[in-house]
Amino acid sequence: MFETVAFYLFAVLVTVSFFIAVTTSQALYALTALASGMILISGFFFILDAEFLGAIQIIVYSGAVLALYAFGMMFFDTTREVKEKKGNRIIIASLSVLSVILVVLIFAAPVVSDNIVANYPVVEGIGNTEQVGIVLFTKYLVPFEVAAVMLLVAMIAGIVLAGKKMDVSLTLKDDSEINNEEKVLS
Amino acid sequence: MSYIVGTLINIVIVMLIFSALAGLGTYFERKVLAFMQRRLGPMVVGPYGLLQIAADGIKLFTKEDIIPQNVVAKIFRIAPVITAATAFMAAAAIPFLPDFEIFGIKVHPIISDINIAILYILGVMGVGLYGLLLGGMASANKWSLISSARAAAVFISYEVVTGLSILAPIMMVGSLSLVDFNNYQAEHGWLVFSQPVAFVLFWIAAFAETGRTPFHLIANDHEIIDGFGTEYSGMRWGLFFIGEYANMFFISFVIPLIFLGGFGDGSFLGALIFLLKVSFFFFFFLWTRAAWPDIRPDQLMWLCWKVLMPLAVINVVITGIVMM
Amino acid sequence: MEKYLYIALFAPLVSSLFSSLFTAKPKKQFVGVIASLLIATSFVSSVILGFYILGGGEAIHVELMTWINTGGLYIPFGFVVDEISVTMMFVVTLVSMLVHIYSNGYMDHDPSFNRFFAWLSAFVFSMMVLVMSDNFAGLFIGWEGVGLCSWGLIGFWYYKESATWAANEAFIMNRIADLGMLIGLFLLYWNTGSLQYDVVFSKVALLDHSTLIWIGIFLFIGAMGKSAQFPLHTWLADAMEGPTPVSALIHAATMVTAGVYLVIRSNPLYDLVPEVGIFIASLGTFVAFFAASMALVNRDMKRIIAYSTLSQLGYMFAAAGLGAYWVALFHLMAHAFFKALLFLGAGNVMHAMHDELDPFKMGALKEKMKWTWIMMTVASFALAGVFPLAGFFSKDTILEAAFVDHHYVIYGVLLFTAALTAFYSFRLVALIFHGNDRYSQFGIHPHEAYNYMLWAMAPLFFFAIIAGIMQTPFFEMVEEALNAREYHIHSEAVKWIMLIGTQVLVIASIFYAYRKYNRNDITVPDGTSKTENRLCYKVLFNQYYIPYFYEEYLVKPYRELSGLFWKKFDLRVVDATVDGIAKILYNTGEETRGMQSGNLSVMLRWMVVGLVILLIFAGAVGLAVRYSDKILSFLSALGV
Amino acid sequence: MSEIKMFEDRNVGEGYYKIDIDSYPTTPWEKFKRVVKRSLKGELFVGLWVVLREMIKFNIHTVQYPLEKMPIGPRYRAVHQMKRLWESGTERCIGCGLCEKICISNCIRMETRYDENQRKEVSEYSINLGRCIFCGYCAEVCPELAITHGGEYENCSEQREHFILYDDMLTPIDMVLNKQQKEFEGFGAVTPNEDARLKKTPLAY
Amino acid sequence: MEIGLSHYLILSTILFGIGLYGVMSRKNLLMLFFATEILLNSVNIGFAAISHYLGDLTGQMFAFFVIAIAASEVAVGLGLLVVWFKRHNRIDLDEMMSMRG
Repeated sequence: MFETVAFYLFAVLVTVSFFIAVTTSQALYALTALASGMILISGFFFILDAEFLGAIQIIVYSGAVLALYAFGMMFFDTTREVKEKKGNRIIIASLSVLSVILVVLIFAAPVVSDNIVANYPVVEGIGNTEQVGIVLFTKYLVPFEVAAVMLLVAMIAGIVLAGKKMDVSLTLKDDSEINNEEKVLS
Repeated sequence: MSYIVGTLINIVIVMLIFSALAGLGTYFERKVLAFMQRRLGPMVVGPYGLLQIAADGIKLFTKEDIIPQNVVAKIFRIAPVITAATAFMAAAAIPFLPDFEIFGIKVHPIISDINIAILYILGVMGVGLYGLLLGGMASANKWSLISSARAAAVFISYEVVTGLSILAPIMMVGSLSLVDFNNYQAEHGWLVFSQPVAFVLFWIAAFAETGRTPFHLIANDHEIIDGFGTEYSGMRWGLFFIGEYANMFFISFVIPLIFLGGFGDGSFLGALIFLLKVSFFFFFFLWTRAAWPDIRPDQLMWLCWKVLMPLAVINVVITGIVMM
Repeated sequence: MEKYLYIALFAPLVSSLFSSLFTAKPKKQFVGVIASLLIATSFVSSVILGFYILGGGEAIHVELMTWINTGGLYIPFGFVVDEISVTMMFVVTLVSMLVHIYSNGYMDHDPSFNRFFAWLSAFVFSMMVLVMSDNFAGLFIGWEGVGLCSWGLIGFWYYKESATWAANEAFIMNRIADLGMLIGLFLLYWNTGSLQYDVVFSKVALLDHSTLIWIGIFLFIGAMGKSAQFPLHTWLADAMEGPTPVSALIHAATMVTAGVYLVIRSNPLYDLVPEVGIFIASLGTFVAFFAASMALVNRDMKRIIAYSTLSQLGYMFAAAGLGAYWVALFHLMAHAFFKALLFLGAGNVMHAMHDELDPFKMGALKEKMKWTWIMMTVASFALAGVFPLAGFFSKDTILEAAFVDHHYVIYGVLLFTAALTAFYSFRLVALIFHGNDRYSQFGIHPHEAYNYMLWAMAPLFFFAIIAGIMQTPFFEMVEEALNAREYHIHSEAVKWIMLIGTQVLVIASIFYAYRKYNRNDITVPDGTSKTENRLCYKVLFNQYYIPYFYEEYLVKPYRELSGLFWKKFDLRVVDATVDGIAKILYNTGEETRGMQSGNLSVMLRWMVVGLVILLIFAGAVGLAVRYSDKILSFLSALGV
Repeated sequence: MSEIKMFEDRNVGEGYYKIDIDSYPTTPWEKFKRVVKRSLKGELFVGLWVVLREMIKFNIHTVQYPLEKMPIGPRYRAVHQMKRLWESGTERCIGCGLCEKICISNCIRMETRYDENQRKEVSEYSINLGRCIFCGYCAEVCPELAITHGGEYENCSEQREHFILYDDMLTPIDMVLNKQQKEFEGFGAVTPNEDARLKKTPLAY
Repeated sequence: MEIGLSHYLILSTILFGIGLYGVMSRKNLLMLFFATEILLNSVNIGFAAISHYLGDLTGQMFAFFVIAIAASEVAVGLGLLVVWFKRHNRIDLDEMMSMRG
């Protein structure tokens, strides 16, 4: 009963949030809608007994990812409306719907069927966090480390990209020279 | 059904008490700061100025709610609510007192003992960032924008320290529930003795998370006017205020729960001492405001990334080695 | 014990990774120090393992983790420390440790100091993987690893044309040989279904004899490349372009002996195919003589030592081919000591002479470089096989093995080669250290190397002297693993005659070399003297014209053939076809260029279109598979 | 003591000493060391102790302002006053306009005319207290001691027009008659026996 | 009505569609990043749901790694975005034509 109510409530809220996020022309609306959507998604994780994942979702997305986005947005005038050329919305919408349906048909079909066996079955009686820890640090240790290294690399890349004076051209030539060359070549 | 009713009652009580406490907090702050500066503080409204809270409240509620022309109106309106709401959401996982029995009814002074309480509190307090962030960004005011940028930077940095410093106690306790923390400490002694570094780091980070004085740069009155709150007036501004003070109270509850033994074995004396500890931590927020200077944002970042975070990491590593 | 294994294996890797952090930085002394310390750690672990095995301990076999596990192929990262690998580990880590220490001084003024240590330690790690692996795949990885590191180290001074050329030559030659080795490995896997040593060797006895011969030959081709046996030998002499410590470590003591190690490691296989063994022994004998003869007249100090290395490798192969694996392994070990010592001494000389390599331009260095002189002289004695130094015990045992097995031709040639060895070694010593000084006219002021470089050489010096007494314990250690037997000549008299005869022969050639080159009237040859215009001198000096032959009859025809194909075939047939295809593609592109406007948004849309198409295709295939029986029956009903 | 040293210390009197200020840290490591040093020295805790001590002492010096007021010094420079002559009660201002000229925030406006006696008379005089910075130049420059600063500081108002007209500043005539007009005490002020003094030396006036 | 796996999958699909629509239609680079976040999150819901209904933790593990990937994507992507903005002063996808052949 509660689960049903909660599911539909969250589902509607998340869908609406994300829809606003992709359609609005106001960057702040998009950011807010996206953030609320991310936080609401953690609600699903709590319903699905993945408390740890839910908490991580909140912390990582709201605490880090979107805060970073917000931080990046401060470079731009966020109160101004985003001007975009309008493409052919119908084609885009139909394409996305089509691909989504296909994805579901192909990937979800075997999952819903019965012939799937759990590799790392959930053990009753111990908390989700502990289970996650056990599986993460035994079976998935190497991917975990790789992910850690990836994050480190991304962090360094982010620092280097944003920190260095990259507003000058990366090649030794400036833009006008490059443009001239392009003209000569073409 | 009784569970729902009990929880609802709990929620209402917590909301009411802490809304009132947030108001009282401002009164205490003014009084304590005044005493420390050899002043008297509010004295006129009511006996010893006690009704000042009511006066302020009336003022805030009746003041005109100004929405400036160039702001992003919807976000501008929502932002203060986020701050206040997340502050109260964080309270859901905090055991304010031990279970007790009154009039034959068993009372659980915790709204929901979820088993990832600490992560939940961290996360929700992190969400509280959005109030400041969005409020500042929507304000179309450069001071507000600077304040938002500072808020984002400070929160991102200090969440790292908070998380890392609290990791070592979590490793020792082996649970993320605050009730488990309390019980562990009742059995094994206070964590502050085994984890002094983590305690100090968490305390420092708590100052940053609540934006109190040594780190009072998000809404630094003398630098950037009132930061995110510059364009706000009336009750919207008041909501920011309530959020900040409620946050201070909740942090004051969390620190003793994690490090200072909480309410111990759950006796009446333990509860009393717990409240004393909480009061001390809240008082300390005010105390530092009177005594300490603010530091610059770059110093704050420096402190976080080059001093506190390495310390936290070393602490985690040492704890791990010792526990192995 | 396992932890010592891991330390021995991974300390060099750590060292390499650490040093490579600083490769883009100017010289940092601590990089060299730390690298040396880590390699020393590895050495200590190896010694501990060595004593453990020597004390009769069980072979240690560990599996670090699964590497490849697909279908029937299961290859772990497995490592084994048994009698053979522990010997190699001891040699490798000892020499590399000393070379690391030595390099701190030798590379002192080099701007790429840190990079040198990164490569050097990486080499040590690869070599450890090679010798410690418990399967052929791991051995191959190490094999290629040492090849790569050798490439990097030969071409260390990459701004020199000759160095890069030599590096590439070594690399390509080795790849040619590695092809053979790969075929051998594939054959092994095909026939035994595994690459684990124990599994493979337990199954080889069941295999077809001709298959075994092919496997033996192909594996040996790999060994030929790595150990620079004829006809793939040219790279080793050219590899002397690298820094001298590299020559000492890689091209004398460790990497080039990997081929010998492979043959020794595969002894159960080669035991079954004596024909291949005879071939190996013959080729080894030939190379021993062939290389020694080239060393007689060469005028490049490092090349002479390199040829001597080749010659000694020939000895090892001769022993291994004759089934005297333990003798080969023992000679490998002893040779590593004195050859590394020789090279390091040569490095000192080079350092003193400002990279001058022609011994005719030196002379009388013994006053200036007393310790280098002593060490190189003793090393040369050891190389020549003079009693009681290391070479005597190892080399004479090879001769005895050949004699006892009634391979008198091999014995004779090897004996003669021993005399040649003594001659060219002391020709070098005499030219460098004795006689009148000829360097001053080139304006060179030699000086002795740093003390710690000499100290680094001291252990090698020590082992070059006393390695002989290790023969008996060594034999007892490897007795079981290598199915070893002692070689006893039937009569005492013959034995003594042989011994003394050999010694006399060797000492005679030493005296001859001294008499000929320890004179004060030696001048720098300029191509005019009578000796130099003799045919045999020319043949030997030009390395039997083999590089010339390769250039003239392999490279040039290949190049011309390529040119012909380019003009006749490539341009007319292939290009026309390609152009035609290109035209079609070009026209297609012209039609669909709208896709490639460079607009990211458009590209994303096309990406989704592609995704949809792929999904439809996948769905169709899936459905077709799911309902294949019905479709088939439907088609058959249609009469298809 | 060398001359340079003396030159450098020329403004340093007895009882002063120079504080050793450490050079500002430049490298991160030095910064870190400074933080550690300061933390261990307990500068932060000294601050905490000081405020706590003051709190416990409860040594309060607050004046409950709207209810009790502090006496104001005679030279306090608050809202201006226009004085009258002691004897006749007529205005001292002779309309010379010096105050208007000298006012640096340009807040004094005056208009004069000749009265029936052909004496200058101030017809309009206003000081915009919203702009006045209470520098006191007007009082200083006035040759007649006509404009002075008074002690009235509670000048808040709901309308800007209340700042401020001549009539509000001019001493009421009955105060003059009752001898309640206070004079500015100090150099150049009118003394109580000014009348006698003037009569003795009329030229000085 | 009992909430089953298919409910979650359908929700996940709808969100994925929204994200895909955003990826294709938005011309602002920042908005494009937002849309990719939506894509990743919709997949996460699916993973968590499958994990729950199959009683297998693998799905949650994948969700963790997806979150990690999202985080690193933000770090690098935002860095690039800032660099691009510094150089060209706008972040419109239609302006990014340097890949034009």
